[in-house]
Amino acid sequence: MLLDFGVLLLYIVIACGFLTAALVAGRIIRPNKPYKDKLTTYECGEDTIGTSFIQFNVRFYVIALIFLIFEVEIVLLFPWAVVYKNVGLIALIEMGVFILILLAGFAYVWSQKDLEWVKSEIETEKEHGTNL
Amino acid sequence: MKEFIEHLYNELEFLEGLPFIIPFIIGSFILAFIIINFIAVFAGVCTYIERKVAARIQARVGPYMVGPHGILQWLADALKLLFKEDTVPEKADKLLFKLAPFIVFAGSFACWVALPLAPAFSPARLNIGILYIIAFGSSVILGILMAGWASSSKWALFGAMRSAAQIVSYEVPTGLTILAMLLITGTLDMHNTIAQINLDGTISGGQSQGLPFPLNYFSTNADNFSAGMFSWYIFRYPPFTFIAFIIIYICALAETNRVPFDIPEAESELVSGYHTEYSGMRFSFFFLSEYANMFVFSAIITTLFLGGWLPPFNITGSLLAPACGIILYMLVKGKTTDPANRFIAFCTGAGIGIFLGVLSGDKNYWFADYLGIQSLRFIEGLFWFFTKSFGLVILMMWLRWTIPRYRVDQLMELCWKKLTPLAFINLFCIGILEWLYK
Amino acid sequence: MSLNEILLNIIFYALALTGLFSSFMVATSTNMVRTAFSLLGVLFSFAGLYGLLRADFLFAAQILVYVGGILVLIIFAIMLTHKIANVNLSNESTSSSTVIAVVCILFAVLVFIALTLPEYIKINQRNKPLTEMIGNNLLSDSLLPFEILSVLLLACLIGAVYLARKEVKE
Amino acid sequence: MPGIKTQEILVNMGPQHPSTHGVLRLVIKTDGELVTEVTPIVGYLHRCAEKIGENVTYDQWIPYTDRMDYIAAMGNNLGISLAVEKLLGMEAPPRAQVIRVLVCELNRVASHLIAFGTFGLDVGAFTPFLYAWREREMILNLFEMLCGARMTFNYIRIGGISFDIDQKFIDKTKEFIEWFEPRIKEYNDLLTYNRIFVERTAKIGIISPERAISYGLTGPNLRASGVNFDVRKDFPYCGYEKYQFNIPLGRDVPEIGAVTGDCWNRYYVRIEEMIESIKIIKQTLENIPAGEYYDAPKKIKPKAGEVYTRIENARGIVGFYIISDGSEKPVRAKVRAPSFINLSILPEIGKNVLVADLIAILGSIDIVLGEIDR
Repeated sequence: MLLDFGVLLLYIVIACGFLTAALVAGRIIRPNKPYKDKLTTYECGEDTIGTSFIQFNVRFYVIALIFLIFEVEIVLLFPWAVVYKNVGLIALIEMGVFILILLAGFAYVWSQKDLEWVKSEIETEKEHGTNL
Repeated sequence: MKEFIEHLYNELEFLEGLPFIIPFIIGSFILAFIIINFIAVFAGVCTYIERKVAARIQARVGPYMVGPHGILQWLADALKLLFKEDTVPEKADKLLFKLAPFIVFAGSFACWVALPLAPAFSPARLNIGILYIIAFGSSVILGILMAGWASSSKWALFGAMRSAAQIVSYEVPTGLTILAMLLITGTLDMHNTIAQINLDGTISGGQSQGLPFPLNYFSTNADNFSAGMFSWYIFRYPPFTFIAFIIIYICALAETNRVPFDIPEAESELVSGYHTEYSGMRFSFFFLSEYANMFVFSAIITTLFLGGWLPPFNITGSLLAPACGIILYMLVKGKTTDPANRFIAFCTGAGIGIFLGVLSGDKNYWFADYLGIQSLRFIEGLFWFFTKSFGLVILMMWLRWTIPRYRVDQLMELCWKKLTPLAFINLFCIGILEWLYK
Repeated sequence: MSLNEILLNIIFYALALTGLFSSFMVATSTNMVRTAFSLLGVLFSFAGLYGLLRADFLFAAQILVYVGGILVLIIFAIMLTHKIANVNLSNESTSSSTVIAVVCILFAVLVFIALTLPEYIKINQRNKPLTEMIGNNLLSDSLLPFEILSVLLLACLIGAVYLARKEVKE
Repeated sequence: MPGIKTQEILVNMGPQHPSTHGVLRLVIKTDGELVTEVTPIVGYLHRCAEKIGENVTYDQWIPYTDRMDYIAAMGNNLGISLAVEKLLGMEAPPRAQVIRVLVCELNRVASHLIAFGTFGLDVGAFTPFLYAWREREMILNLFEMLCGARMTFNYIRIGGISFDIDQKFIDKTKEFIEWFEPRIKEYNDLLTYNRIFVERTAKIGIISPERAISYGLTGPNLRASGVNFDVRKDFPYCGYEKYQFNIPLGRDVPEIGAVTGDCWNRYYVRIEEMIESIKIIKQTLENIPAGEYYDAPKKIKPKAGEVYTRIENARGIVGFYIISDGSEKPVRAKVRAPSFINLSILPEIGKNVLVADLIAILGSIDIVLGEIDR
């Protein structure tokens, strides 16, 4: 087993090595003539307005939060799934309880509209807007 | 890999006394080198095929200048990328900008370690195979986030955030579906997953098992039925395993950022998404890992649902399939000039051949067994594994050129409000069925 | 020392050094995003250490949950803050004597645990897959804690979402 | 979650952006994915088309009008020709009139094909674009047969047309129609009723009839909002009153969830207009009168006065306002470009939508930058 992890490590090292080799090989043959305009950030041909390191929408954060809980749950369920065949009914029931409790949370989050993306909140405004 | 080296030890005398680890490392190194080149070539060939598929769908020719039918186009592209100037934007966070391709590429490359490429053959046999693959697959997100942030471009950041949110979300239904399949397979080791399928339609290990759920209605005597592809997990508990297959395929599309879920690099909105600022070799590694990821996901689906390296039909079928196909092709050839129609004719013929083979009751599945050369199983297994996985990759391409793209909120809705509940229900149903029919 | 052991030691020290270095970067970098990405090194090297201990399930879970989940969450959280690139430290740092005392105590505890560890937890030649052991354990001895865990996760989900929403409104 | 406010950022979309249909620059203010404000900035393609018109003779101005709406240039040719003819107090011979209608409708089909294709591209479907391109290619081949040019025709002249058509052209056009009619169904199967496409476009960027009128929208954009106004029907020119055709209007389609004036309707009106145009083309082909095709005075020197004519081009009403002082050149020339006016509604309906919706809306308005900047 340790050997197999060794192989994994080897592969990661080789992947990085391959990339480095390709970049070094590239460095030798490719041209390198940077100038100021070439090194500007792409913003459709105009000068950038403000910084790009911006504060982002909170929506992503909430999704990541919900995801994390489910991820932990899934990881916990993996050992269960593996032994499921041998244990049988008890496993089914126990897991049913486990999942149902979490599904309650899922239902709560759903009902509280935390699964919605930005769209829903602007829907009302839009309907209002059409009645000019 | 380990088995192979052990085999070498038994065969070659001069290895005696040498610590096992040395040939092992050397062997692994060589294999890794082969695989990494294979990925590079694979991605290249994929781009060529994708362009040809697209051209076919879009009623145009596609690449045809470099080499016969343009088959060397990908090589020319690769060379071009090598010769391209590598620009790093002035405002970028240069360290992270340069680091990001490494993480993305290493992450997707590391997934290949545990893929069951052929019977008893994969670079490393991890007994947490599938869990390991999805774990490393998810580490690609960080590379993407890093690339998007370090570029200091708004479009790149938009793309990266979208990509991360998307991949992260679709991991939930993917995980749940894999769990559902694990209930049937009962092992995380991807080799065991396939190895325990018997071609007569049973699954070895545990108590004695009859035919799976749908097939026991067709046959009263299990011995008379040649199951072949019907022994794959996708046919285990229809329709639930079908649903699982569809869910995971949709998720695979989403996790590899393919149409209709290519919003992270939607060119009509975000220009090019998280790799907007990358050029030359660095860009090509994002590209490479995208194709590598496509294959990895297809390989996971192949393993879990489509019997991995198992041949789908028996010898009679595999002999009759091309024969019938060619006969029908010949019949149609004079009547139509459209290559698509000819292809359809060939496929129909092959289908008839397979059907006849299934009816024949032939119990030989491995060509290698038929010829009496056991070691041929390796090549045969490789062939089937790559054929199946590649079929799924082609399907991804086909979809890409057919349908429009989802919007970010629709994508999230599909994931959280449709696929996730469906995957939960599926998990329960398969759990109950597995308990009933165990 | 056999070749295998030498290799193992090399890998162990390499991983440990990566972990240490990355932790150092996490603690000292003023760029919050870089801090988060340094954490990536820490988490990966720890995962590697789990691998060295033959804890295969833990290895995968570490990467899946910490790298694929928590780290992404952290990065998203950082994206929510103002002035990502250069942070002015607003918290006063704790006096160095306190820090040294705390670190010493923690180190002592670690050494104590390492020395008094039951033999079977130390590196052994166990080759049985860990996942099944965990699974069996979860469904027999640790059943109650396992179920309680689900309630804990539920509380986390609701609490986290509630807090996030509250922060948003302000 | 009401009241989410994160840092708003300004982003330049364009002039170098894949989906701004040329060199339009949109400055968008976004809150995450939400566009809170959009300002179109035009002028990157400004070529002084009107000023040039004031410094060349009337005939010489026609090639410049080609470069305004280069996707549907026949309409521009027709517009300026009609205006000057009106100023001269003359009319083109009947044969020229019918051929004018024929080429204008063919050009309308070509233009709507591009609108169809690029709109597909905007929502992420690449294939319809190339299908549209294939059919447009055939139309351009026809035009090439006619006048040697494929984009900037300079075909319709003051007093008629520059080249007569022959039987070969008529046969080829019939051939094209035969090929093209079944394609419409193909487009509908591929894109129009595709579920993802409908989800992306239905109920997005709704323009109410009142608002459409108040912003002065014309063409398919106006009719998609349910306003039945088409210059060809209401103020016929070139003998449009003789042809049988319908004016497709936007409507609510409950089966797929589209409502009047949304992106889907703006898209679908164009598909239907292609069918109607084909109808007109068929009627013109049946009945081309013999006789002169070009009849203009040696020297075009209209009396002093002013004139305004409008025609229905692919994107809406193209108007030509010309003041003459009796010399060979106009004193003042002004063009009412439909794209310019259609674009003016973008800041209004591009508010509080997602970035992806903004692209869909922009695509559905179907602008040509050459015409906007002139």
